Amino acid sequence: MGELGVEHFLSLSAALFIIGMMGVLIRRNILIIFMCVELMLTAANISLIAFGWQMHSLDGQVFVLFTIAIAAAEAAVGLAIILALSRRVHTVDVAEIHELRD
Amino acid sequence: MMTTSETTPSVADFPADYPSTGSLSISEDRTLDDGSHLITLNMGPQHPSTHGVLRVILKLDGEVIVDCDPVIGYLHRGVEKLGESHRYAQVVPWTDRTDYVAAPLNNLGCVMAFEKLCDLRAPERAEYWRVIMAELSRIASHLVWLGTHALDIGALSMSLYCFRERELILDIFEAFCGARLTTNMMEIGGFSRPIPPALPGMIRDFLKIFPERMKEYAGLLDANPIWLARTKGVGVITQEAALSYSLTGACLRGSGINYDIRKAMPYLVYDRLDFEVPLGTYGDVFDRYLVRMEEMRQTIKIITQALDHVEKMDTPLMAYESAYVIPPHKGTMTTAEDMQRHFVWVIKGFSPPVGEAYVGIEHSKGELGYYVVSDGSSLPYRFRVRSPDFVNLGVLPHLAQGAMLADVVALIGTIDIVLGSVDR
Amino acid sequence: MPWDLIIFYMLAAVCIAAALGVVVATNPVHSAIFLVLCFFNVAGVFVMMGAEFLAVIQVIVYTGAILVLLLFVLMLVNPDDLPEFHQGKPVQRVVGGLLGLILLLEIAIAILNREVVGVTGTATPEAIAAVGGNTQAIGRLLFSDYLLAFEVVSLVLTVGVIGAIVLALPERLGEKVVQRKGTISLGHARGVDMEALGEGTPEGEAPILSGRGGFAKASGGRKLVMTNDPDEYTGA
Amino acid sequence: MDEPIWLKFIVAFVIMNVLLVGMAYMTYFERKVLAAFQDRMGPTRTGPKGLLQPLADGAKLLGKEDLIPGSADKWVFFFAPLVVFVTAITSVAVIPFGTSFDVAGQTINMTIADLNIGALFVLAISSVGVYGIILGAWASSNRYSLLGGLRAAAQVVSYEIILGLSLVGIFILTGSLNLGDIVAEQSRTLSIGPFEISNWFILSQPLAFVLFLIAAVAETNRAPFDLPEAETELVSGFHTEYSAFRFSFYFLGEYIAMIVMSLFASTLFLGGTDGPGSDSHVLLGILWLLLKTILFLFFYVWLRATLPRFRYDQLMGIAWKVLLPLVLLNIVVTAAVRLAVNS
Repeated sequence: MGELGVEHFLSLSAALFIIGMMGVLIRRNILIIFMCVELMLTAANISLIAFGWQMHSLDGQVFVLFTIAIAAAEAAVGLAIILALSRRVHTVDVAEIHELRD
Repeated sequence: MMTTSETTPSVADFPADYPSTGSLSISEDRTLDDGSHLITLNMGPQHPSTHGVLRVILKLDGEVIVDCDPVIGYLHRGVEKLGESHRYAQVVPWTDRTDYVAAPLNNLGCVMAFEKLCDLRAPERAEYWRVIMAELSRIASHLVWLGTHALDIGALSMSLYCFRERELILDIFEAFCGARLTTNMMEIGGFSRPIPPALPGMIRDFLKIFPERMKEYAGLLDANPIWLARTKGVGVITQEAALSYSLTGACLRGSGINYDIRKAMPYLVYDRLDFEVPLGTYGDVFDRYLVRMEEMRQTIKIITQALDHVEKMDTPLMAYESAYVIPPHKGTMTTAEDMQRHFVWVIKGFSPPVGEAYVGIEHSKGELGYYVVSDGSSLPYRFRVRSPDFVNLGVLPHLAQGAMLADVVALIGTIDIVLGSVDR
Repeated sequence: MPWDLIIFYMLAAVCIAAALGVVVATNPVHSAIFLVLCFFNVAGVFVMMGAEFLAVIQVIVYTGAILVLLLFVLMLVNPDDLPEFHQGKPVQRVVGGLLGLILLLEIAIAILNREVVGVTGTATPEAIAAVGGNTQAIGRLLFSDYLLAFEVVSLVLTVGVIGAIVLALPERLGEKVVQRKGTISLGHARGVDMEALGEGTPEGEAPILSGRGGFAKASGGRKLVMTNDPDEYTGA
Repeated sequence: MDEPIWLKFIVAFVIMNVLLVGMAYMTYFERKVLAAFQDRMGPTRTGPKGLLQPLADGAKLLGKEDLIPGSADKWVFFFAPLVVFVTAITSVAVIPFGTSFDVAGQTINMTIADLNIGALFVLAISSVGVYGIILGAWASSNRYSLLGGLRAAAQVVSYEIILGLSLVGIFILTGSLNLGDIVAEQSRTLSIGPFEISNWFILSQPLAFVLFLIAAVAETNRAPFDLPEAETELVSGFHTEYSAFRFSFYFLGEYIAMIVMSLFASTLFLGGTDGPGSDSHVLLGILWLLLKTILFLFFYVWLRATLPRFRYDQLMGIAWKVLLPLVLLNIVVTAAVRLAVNS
């Protein structure tokens, strides 16, 4: 570990991804789940750039650009759904939303 | 939304949680049927643009107002009750304190009510001077309205320009009666003091300056897209609504209803003066703005005519022949009889005949009515003030529903309230 | 220890701490603040990998737009609808933690034992500097090899925006008010008459910077009706 | 980038302090200009011609009681003003105050951080500044503040788009996001027939310039786009509950953001340090930049003195229905012209 290598970035990416995943599993507030999903996406982005950085390739960065764009669209739609949910069923607790299905 | 029905709906017709005015409290937030969460916003009584101490409780859905409830009474000083415990001549100064931005107009209404009670009329020359002072006061009042209304909507400089011109009018008042704000200018029976020789010149100067300045205001606001966007189509009062809320003044005429007391029931010498009444077409904030601006121009016309006329006159200013009028001050220094008469009038006041009188005048804000009942004593039995902005303020909830938060300040401004007059 | 390693550890430490904060914070707004902090440091990490353009995009899009929107929604949503600290049921918590640990182990093994099988690309730092920098290099790649993907992504964004608008649009309809003119006057038999008057159409939304209404018109392009007679009807 | 790091710190330190003093006197400038607009005197009592007024204001602000509402979120409440201040002052790092010059054997680069993505950096930082407003508004637990925060969030996100896209035309013409390159591009003189005109982007991108100005005013929350703090509606909006030291950070942040936005606009559209004699004298270049900046600052004050405030829905309507199509049109036209000229 004497030199800054791709392992460092991958480890960081893994840590962020797992924290995000645990957040999704543990929390019930839909907004926090949303944030954790964003965290996981970012973790994936770090990996993509890290590999590209190691292999002297820019493809990883282009992928990340697309990911960010898709994440923006996802955020817009997701947040709109949350807003609509809050208006219609008065909760953003996923467990309760689940119960409202039937 | 106003519904016109044959019978007045009773309280029982509405469900308990029906959003009606007068029922809002700041402690409860409410959720609408469609799930929108309402925020309660308590606006005032300490708020920069509620024109004093008006308090408005708003229920907001985001920025849109669902419900609005004006709460008044923070400036209530019991002017009507005070009027019933003072002798007639002493009541007039209290009226200064109701609509304090247009004190001479208040004085005028009160004095005219008392004169009607005593069946007495001021001399013609005094009536001309009353018209001049009342119309100057109307401009002063409209300038405060314009300045604060524009300031509320965000045009910062407007207020300073307006107060600059208002200073000129206040200087005229000061030269005329010695006071600037609470003038106590009108007296029962005319004017007991002579007109200062410099006064006509001061008024002429003002008449020369003001139309130019009016052009500046209009140039700053009329052609301003943001001003148009903020005022056009906002706060529309339909004619039905204007009538059913008994609006008067520019709020009524802005909706296109032709009712100006100076024309409809001419008092003083208004029937001898040539002026026009502006009427709006759409009844929105911008129409009321245009109406008031045009009123100021017409007022200039009125003052010019009245001044031209009165400067040639050399008749008395006071109806001294009446017993209800304060005796001349001049004789008190030389003869005992005059001094006694004066003394008795001042100490005991006068007792008008038993009866009642109502006089409504066209105040800058609408119909200002004074209703006096005399039981033959030297104190009014009943003294009632129909203040125009109190009545006009009633339309605020109607206007505010469905408007946006930023519109509320525009609406409060367009109704043109002075809390001293609303609360009395 | 070299400088870049120290900086990386600093960034990574803050990043992970902030990420933990996102998950643990009781208040969603605090979570969002932690997420902003985390993304900022991720941007720093991007810079360390030579992805300056993406670092800035990360800040502009994620922190500047997505999280602002998130906070916006957080403030719009009724606070009562937000459960205060609904940790999952104990089973959920244990399973979540366990799965996370297993995944961490797997990934750790993968990272430590991995071999490079790909072919080294051509985008060496020298090559990137030759075309003018990271931004230019990405731009060239984006508009040559990835042009189709780029177009598809723009389409997705457009659809996303429209979808969001449709979802969040409240159903409100403006009411049209028909305007009339009339008079009340003591000189008139009924006092009020509004029948004989023409109907005006109300002005809708006032024009801003548009042709209608326009600039610099006297009286805002509107005319007042001037009347001299109290009994005069002021219609058409 | 060859200069030692301590020299960088000195340059940064000097520029930052100049900026802070400039901010203080920006308030004085605003009050005086506003007073002139409004037919009054402005500050006159503190020092000659009121010149010490900013210092007095500062001393007063620091001496006030620092109130924190009981129901406020203390940490966020504490943290939010700093965000506004720090982000405002950070963006100045990429503004080129001239090219490098040599003093005592050291080459001093007049840009603190000569980033390749300088223009985007300014945008990114200014988009982060809104957190200070939103979080401060939320932490105050005051409804006026909350509404101000909501308005700020929607406004900044919308106008950020206009701000960014209005610069794309410049990027197309320059081929670089580096502010130094953009200034260099504008320093060229074009000869059209017998005339020699400078290549300032205000001439080739007039529409973008207008759009940028509008968006910049909205981005800095100044009149007529000062909805988040609309004092006549929201009673100062997001900083209703702030006082004393914390309030002064918001205040500093707002004015520094204005100055930075003006510097940014001068750099992008008015040639930055370019001007007669700026090639040979670095200081003359800085002077030109300052003059242009003051021009923009005057524009800010002018707007404030003249225009009423927009309503929230109108603000949004303008951004999405008027400005966005225009800014896209500008990009398309610029790209087409560039293509036509190149081929």
